[in-house]
Amino acid sequence: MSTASSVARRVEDVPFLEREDASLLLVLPGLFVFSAFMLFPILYLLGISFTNAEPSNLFAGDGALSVLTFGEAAFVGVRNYVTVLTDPNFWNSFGVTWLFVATSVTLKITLSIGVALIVTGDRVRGKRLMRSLIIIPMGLPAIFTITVWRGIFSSAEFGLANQVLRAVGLSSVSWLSDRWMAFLAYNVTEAWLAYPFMVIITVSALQDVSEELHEAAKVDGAGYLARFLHVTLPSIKRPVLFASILTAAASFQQFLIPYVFNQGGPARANELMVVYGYREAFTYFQYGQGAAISLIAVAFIGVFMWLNVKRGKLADGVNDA
Amino acid sequence: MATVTLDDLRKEYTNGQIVAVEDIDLDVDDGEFVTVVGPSGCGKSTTLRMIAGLERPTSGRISIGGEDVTDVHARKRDVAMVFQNYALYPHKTVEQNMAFGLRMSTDLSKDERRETVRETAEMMGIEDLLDQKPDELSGGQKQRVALGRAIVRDPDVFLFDEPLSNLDAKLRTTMRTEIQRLQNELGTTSVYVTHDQEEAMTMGDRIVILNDGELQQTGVPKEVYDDPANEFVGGFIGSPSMNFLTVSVEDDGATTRLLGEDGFDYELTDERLRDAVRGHDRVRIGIRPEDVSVSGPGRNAVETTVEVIEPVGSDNYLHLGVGEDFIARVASDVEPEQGEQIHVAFDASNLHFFDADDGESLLYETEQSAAPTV
Amino acid sequence: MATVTLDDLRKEYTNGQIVAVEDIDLDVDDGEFVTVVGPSGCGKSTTLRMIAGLERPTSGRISIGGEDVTDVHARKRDVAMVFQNYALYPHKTVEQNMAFGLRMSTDLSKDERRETVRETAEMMGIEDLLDQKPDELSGGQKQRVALGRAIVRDPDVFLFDEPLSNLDAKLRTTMRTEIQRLQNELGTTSVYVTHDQEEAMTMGDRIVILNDGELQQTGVPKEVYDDPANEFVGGFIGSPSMNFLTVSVEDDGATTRLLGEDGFDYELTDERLRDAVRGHDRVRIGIRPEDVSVSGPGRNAVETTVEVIEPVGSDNYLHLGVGEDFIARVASDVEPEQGEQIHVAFDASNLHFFDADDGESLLYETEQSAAPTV
Amino acid sequence: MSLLRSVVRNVKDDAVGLATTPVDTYREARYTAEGVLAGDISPVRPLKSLGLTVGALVVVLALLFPIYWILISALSGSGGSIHSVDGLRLFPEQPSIQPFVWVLGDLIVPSYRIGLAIPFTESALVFDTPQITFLDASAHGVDNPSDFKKFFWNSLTVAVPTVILSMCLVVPGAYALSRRKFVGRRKILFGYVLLTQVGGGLGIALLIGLYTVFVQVGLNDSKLALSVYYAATAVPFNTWLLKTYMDGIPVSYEEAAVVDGAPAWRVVVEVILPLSKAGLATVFIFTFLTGWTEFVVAQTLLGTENYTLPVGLFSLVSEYSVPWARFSAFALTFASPIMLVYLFAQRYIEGGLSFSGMEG
Amino acid sequence: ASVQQQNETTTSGDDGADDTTAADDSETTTASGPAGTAKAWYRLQDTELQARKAALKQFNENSKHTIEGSDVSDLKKKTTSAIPAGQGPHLFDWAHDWVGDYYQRGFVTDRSDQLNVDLGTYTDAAAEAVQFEGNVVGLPYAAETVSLVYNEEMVDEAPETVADMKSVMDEHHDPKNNTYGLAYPFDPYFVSAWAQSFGGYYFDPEKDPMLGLSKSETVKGIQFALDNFKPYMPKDPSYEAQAAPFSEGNAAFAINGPWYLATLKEKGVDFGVAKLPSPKGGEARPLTGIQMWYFAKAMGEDDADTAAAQSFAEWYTTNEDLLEKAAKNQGSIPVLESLAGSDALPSDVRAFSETVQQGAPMPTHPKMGKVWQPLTDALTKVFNGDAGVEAAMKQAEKTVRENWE
Ligand SMILES: Nc1ncnc2c1ncn2[C@@H]1O[C@H](COP(=O)(O)OP(=O)(O)OP(=O)(O)O)[C@@H](O)[C@H]1O
Ligand SMILES: Nc1ncnc2c1ncn2[C@@H]1O[C@H](COP(=O)(O)OP(=O)(O)OP(=O)(O)O)[C@@H](O)[C@H]1O
Ligand SMILES: [Mg+2]
Ligand SMILES: [Mg+2]
Repeated sequence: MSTASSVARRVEDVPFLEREDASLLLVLPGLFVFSAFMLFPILYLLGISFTNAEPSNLFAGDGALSVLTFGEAAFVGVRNYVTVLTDPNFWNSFGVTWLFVATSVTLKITLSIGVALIVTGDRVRGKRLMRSLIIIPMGLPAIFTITVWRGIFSSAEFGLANQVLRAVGLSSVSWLSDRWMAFLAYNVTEAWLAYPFMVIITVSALQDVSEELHEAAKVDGAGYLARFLHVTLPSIKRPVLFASILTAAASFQQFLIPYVFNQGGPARANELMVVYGYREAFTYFQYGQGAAISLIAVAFIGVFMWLNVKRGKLADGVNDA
Repeated sequence: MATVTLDDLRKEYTNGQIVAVEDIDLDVDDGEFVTVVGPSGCGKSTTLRMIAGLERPTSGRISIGGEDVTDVHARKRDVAMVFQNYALYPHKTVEQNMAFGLRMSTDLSKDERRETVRETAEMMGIEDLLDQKPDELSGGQKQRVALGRAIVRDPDVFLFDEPLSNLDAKLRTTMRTEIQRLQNELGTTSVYVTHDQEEAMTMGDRIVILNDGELQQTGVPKEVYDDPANEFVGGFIGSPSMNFLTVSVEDDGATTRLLGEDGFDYELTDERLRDAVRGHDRVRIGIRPEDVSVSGPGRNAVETTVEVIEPVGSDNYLHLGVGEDFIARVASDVEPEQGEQIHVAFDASNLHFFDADDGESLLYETEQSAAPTV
Repeated sequence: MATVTLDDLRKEYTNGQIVAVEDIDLDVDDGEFVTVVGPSGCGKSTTLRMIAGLERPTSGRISIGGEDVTDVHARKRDVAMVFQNYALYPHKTVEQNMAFGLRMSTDLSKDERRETVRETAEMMGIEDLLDQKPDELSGGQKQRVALGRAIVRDPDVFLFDEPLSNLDAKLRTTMRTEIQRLQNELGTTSVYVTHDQEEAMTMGDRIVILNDGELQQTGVPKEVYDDPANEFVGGFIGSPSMNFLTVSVEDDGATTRLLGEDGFDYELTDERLRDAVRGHDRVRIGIRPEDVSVSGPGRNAVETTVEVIEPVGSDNYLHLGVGEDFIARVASDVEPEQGEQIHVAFDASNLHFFDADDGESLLYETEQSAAPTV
Repeated sequence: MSLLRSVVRNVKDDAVGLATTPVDTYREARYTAEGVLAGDISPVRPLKSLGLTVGALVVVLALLFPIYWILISALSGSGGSIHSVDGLRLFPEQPSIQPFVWVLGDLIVPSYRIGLAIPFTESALVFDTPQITFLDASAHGVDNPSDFKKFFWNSLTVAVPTVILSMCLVVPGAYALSRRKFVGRRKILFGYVLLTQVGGGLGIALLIGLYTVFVQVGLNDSKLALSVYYAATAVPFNTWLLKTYMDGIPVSYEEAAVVDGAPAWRVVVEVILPLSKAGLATVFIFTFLTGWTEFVVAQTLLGTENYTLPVGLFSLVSEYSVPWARFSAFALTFASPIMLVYLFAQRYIEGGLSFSGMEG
Repeated sequence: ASVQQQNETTTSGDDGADDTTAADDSETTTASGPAGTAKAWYRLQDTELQARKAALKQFNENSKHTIEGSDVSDLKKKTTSAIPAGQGPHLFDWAHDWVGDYYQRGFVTDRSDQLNVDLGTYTDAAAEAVQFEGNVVGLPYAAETVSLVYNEEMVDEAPETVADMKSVMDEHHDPKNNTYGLAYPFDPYFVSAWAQSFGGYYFDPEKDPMLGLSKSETVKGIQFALDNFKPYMPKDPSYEAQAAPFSEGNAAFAINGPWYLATLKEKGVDFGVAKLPSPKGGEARPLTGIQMWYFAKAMGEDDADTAAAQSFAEWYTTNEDLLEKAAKNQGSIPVLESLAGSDALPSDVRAFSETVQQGAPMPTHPKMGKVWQPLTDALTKVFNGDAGVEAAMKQAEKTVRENWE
């Protein structure tokens, strides 16, 4: 349908709001506010990534205009990007970040589906109450929870994790001083932080799984596992996939866990990308370089999301044939 | 292939507050095609699902092929079920859908499965669809695939839960014949649930009528049609429905007259019928629409008004002013005017009598089959 | 109350790739009840939705009450529509559901609305349900409420889109009568879409048959039944379907013989029929099942095998070995054995002839109504 | 309004449902027991149910153990710490609710004087409302209670405008994206999905830019500006979420309303919105949570007077020491309203997140 | 000069009078200007916070000026973003290690010419600490450093030498039963006492090379700390994990600062504070911090608000009564010459005070800012056993140099 002619045809006496293209006006306020607060800062960040911005020069100058000139910061071209991209620490953080995304997402999905299956089980009583309890972590501020987990994973013999290990007869572990143990600790904490959201989505998805399909599979002779693989899993695939994509992005941008735990340590070994950026930018207040790192991170996560959204067809609606 | 026996089967829901199925006894012979029919909520699906093992009976036993399977899990029973909404696995191709049961319940190799599926698909005429997903199929094709999926497993028993109710009228008749043809060919014991009495009548070797969780009557379709055990069965089987009239019985020893509203006056002469109504003050008469004929005035002819004429092409339905909703099915060339006064007559042999209180047939020979429990 | 006129109405989807409705012309008289019937996907709903204003025609005009409403928004047209799945607002009570249209399209005060709703509810026998939510209603009750919601607005035109297809067989017949009664009472122009030919036949003052987006035939139900414009209409209307046979025409000037497979041999004597088939090598004969009678051997009697007997209670359907699927509807006391050889006969006046190539009727009087476009 | 009423009713139903759960459970148990005794029900089944329930409970408790552990330290008086040297403890050694009292401070409704002038007379009725004391902190030995109430108020005044504002932005957008076709629709939708997470997680990186902008415009330390910011960040995800939900509402309801003569805006108000209840509730909770729990931006932008709860919570932590008991008590008090709200909104949220429309 | 006098009068005068006199005094010093309002930021623990609030109240009640105090979390981030944006406070309270950096960045302002107090009022170290290249950017009020804390129930007498200390630790260290010899957060600040014991240093702008991380003396000191203390500590070097065992009475020793005492008192641990023990062949020389009120950029202009801020800073840092109370209640180590080392101070504070004497103030040079992080990383590595001390320090030094560029 050619848009131009259909618009022309409808102009006549049709009430304004009923014109389809006028509906754009309904989306615009949200789009505008969002752009003002998110896109503008991104552009601003882009701007300062080409300067040697520091607090002292960036905030100099008066009036709103100085926002646009980045205070008195000087243009340095792509120097910041070169610095970042030639820094071995950056590439380490790059690798660790993707590894973290892969492992933590796997863990999160497994945990959430497991928990969701448990709290929707046919034979389980008090499911609703359990489901309400299970989301408590969502209501606590992440920074608090992470501080607590930091305590749990204390390398000290009396850290909770070590106490549990000792209670079952294992020896204690130097959680945060060992690279992979620290990495494991990040994963566990991340999974714990993210599971409520994932569980809610999975539970909702599970409730929509057709009972009839399960019955068909039962009659076909499928056991619990086969039914899970052939009926449940395919049916919840899309919502779970969606949740996974979101949560993958969250993992990619995880900052607080590594930072609070051991500042991406031990000795920068587990610096996730955002932590790397933060340390580079804020320890020495190199805003320009920090901006460059952020934008590189944004670019990666952007491409990642873009691929997922495309492949997962998340932007398709019901009325897009 | 096997027999199916239900023994005092009972199912309660919500801690006994809802009795979905009440003490049903039923024997299905090997290779028999039994249709179960009844109004919505009468417990048809519940019964079927208990046979499949999807619901556990509250009490009573189920045997398949002589073996008590009451405590056997659904997946261990060798039954196949066709669901109302087809329940095809949406993410699997037709072939995978059909092969799934084989994969789960047999040890066949991949190639053997493939072979079996292909054979069945050819039999069902869906060999071209094997690579498609259920979404891409029309209703009739889906239905065929669902049947194919059941058939390919070559089970002891087929269970059908209103498999045709999502299809349109034309397709329904086509599929109906198809299912019958298949069952004839395969000879597999089948239990077929439907709420459509015509489907039940035409398809079943034997028909089982349920109401309110209770068994009303079982029998060969024609017998049930001709000799309903109670008013419910009489009214439920046959379309348009049997007409009912409440009449008072006036028996002076010599003659028995049935008197009703709207000038209904009928004299019984047949001794068997007189015996049946004797001793009752009031009885319910049932007359099937096709047994009502337009006649001239005469003895036992009732004069009445034609309220509506419904032409259905092959016949005309006359809605008459007798009783509540009295329909006569007449040939399509009998076309009285709306509002015309006509006389209608019916043969005494076509009358059915029911107890005015409990609806039990006064003619039904109880020895015919197991006594219903009402 | 008003007339509805469709003028060369056409609807294309996906940039003209799908033609859902192709140049339909139709006049619905004031107060007439027109049923639109056709197989799934033939464009019934699309047509109805264009009348309602929910779809914009690609070309052509729509008038209601003589006024061109093609460019008038749905909410400004004074029509009421009953949807297949009722579309009752689940969050509103029955009363609010019914009052909604009044609130939107009239200036009635709250009390007046209440009054009007109450009256209509009484007329529909749902006055006790007014405070309930749609969830709490049974299928039939929902259907009544949906009707009530349409009626209460007292619109120019009622539009029904398969309003009964979600109900079970029994309820469907009840509601069918109810809708007819209401329409008789109110006299509102109505367009009723269904895929069930029986519904279309019994309910419509006039019946419109669509196929593939094209109008096949319009006419009084009986006329359409007796004189289908083409093979499609013949086969679509009537249940069981009309039987079709392809025969070759042997005309030696004196006699005209129709020869088919399976020993089919029929001699035409009627001049009108002979005229009709003359000039064709091959024609398609259509015979309705009820016009086939079991006879003794004789001229024009065809000998055949009984393949299946389907008892439906009132009648028996005999599936015969003539042609592809040949059915005879016989009285329920005619009970040949399966596999038995019988002779069947049919009256020449009951034969229909169609062009073997394009399916057009060779007998249909074209002056009867607007010529179909096929 | 009717929306509100129905929400209230549902909450009431839920409360009743919750209250009657034990009764139902008892009834079921009795029925099962009778069945078992009568031999109708094999005893294995209820045992299996029991076993599975216990198993589920164990999993739930394991997941929640960290919370419980926090609770223990919150109940351990000032001595509580999560770095306790003594072995695993399942109960606080010297239980004390003092930390909670410290968090809440005095809960005293002071006495008010209400004067009601009686019309047409010179006289007036004067009431003194009694002083109502729910909690008197000093009675528990807490002299300097936390600023929880102040923070709470601040959080509320941030979260509520956030919710209102984001609703205003999200609902029309979601409706248009779900039901209308217009230029750029797919692109916008795509952008939104893309940005759901990119936007949210950028918080820290964007802080510099954001802060500069806020300062230059003179909007830092404004709770309202913060709300606007939160609302802005909430737009993409929630719009998309609500849109997906609305996709699942059958078009025929809308068509029925149009045929009934309703103009577009009434269709939305009378039909679409009430039917989107679950989606709206989900968006409501999510946006509320944004305003309620966000820490980093709030800390950067707000001055001490305007600290919200998370910032207030974190201001308890000083460079070297964490007062664990108070910290935990504060955090748990902070989280409790959300838990409560969730308990009642659960079925909506689960419905609102089911992506029924996604199975396109 | 008048302040000096006032101090004498207050020390000799009785309690009742000093509040008013002090207030009168501040009135007189700024008598010429109008009343001003100034913002002061700080980041304090609960007990200190109460005292701070009381002090503010006292000042505001007795002065025409008003100081609005705020407890600001993450003071560093907050000041670096707010001050350049013109949103910052007049005064903020922090240790002196930001002096050089902030001065260079223009976050703080030199008020040496406008001061009404003589820097001689404070200890030399403190007076030194508040200056950068001759600019006075704030006034000091307390010192802090780490010292030895011991559990009096386990340890009879504070050890003089590390060797003595080791034998006591040996006796008590038993992680299986949840007791430890020592609780000691292992980070550059805490470890500095040993790193500098044998002549090593982290960074000293006066020395050559300025960066002493990989000097053999420094390496030796760190190795010493590692060898002698690590075996007796819980395995988690972080502050919190180290603070807990001692405060619960499960460790014989702790090495920690005065801020730790409040916790210990709260938990009822019977503790004593002593000078750090000496290593063989050296002397413990911890880095010390000076708590000070910084003159923020907002004080660059000579207006009433600046006057208010300055008068508060002067009043606060010279008010003996206030500082003495702080010493008593919060273990704060006064740097007012007249109080430092005074017998009136509680014994723990005196012990800390002695350690401060042994120690060296943290460098104020801006380059120091870039030393901490790499050094922390290096210490973590060596504590975890991931690298030898020398290698780790070399690596850290390299990183620092790179960052300096
Ligand atoms: N899971 C259940 N919980 C409670 N009651 C149930 C349950 N399943 C069925 N029932 C009740 O049991 C009765 C029989 O239901 P059933 O589904 O067997 O009827 P049906 O004959 O199949 O009806 P339909 O023709 O509508 O499918 C009904 O009253 C129904 O409400
Ligand atoms: N929105 C649409 N976009 C594209 N094609 C459509 C659309 N709506 C209908 N069609 C197509 O138009 C044709 C007619 O559809 P319509 O819904 O009118 O059929 P129908 O006769 O009502 O069928 P049914 O009995 O199944 O309801 C079909 O081929 C259908 O696929
Ligand atoms: Mg059923
Ligand atoms: Mg349709």
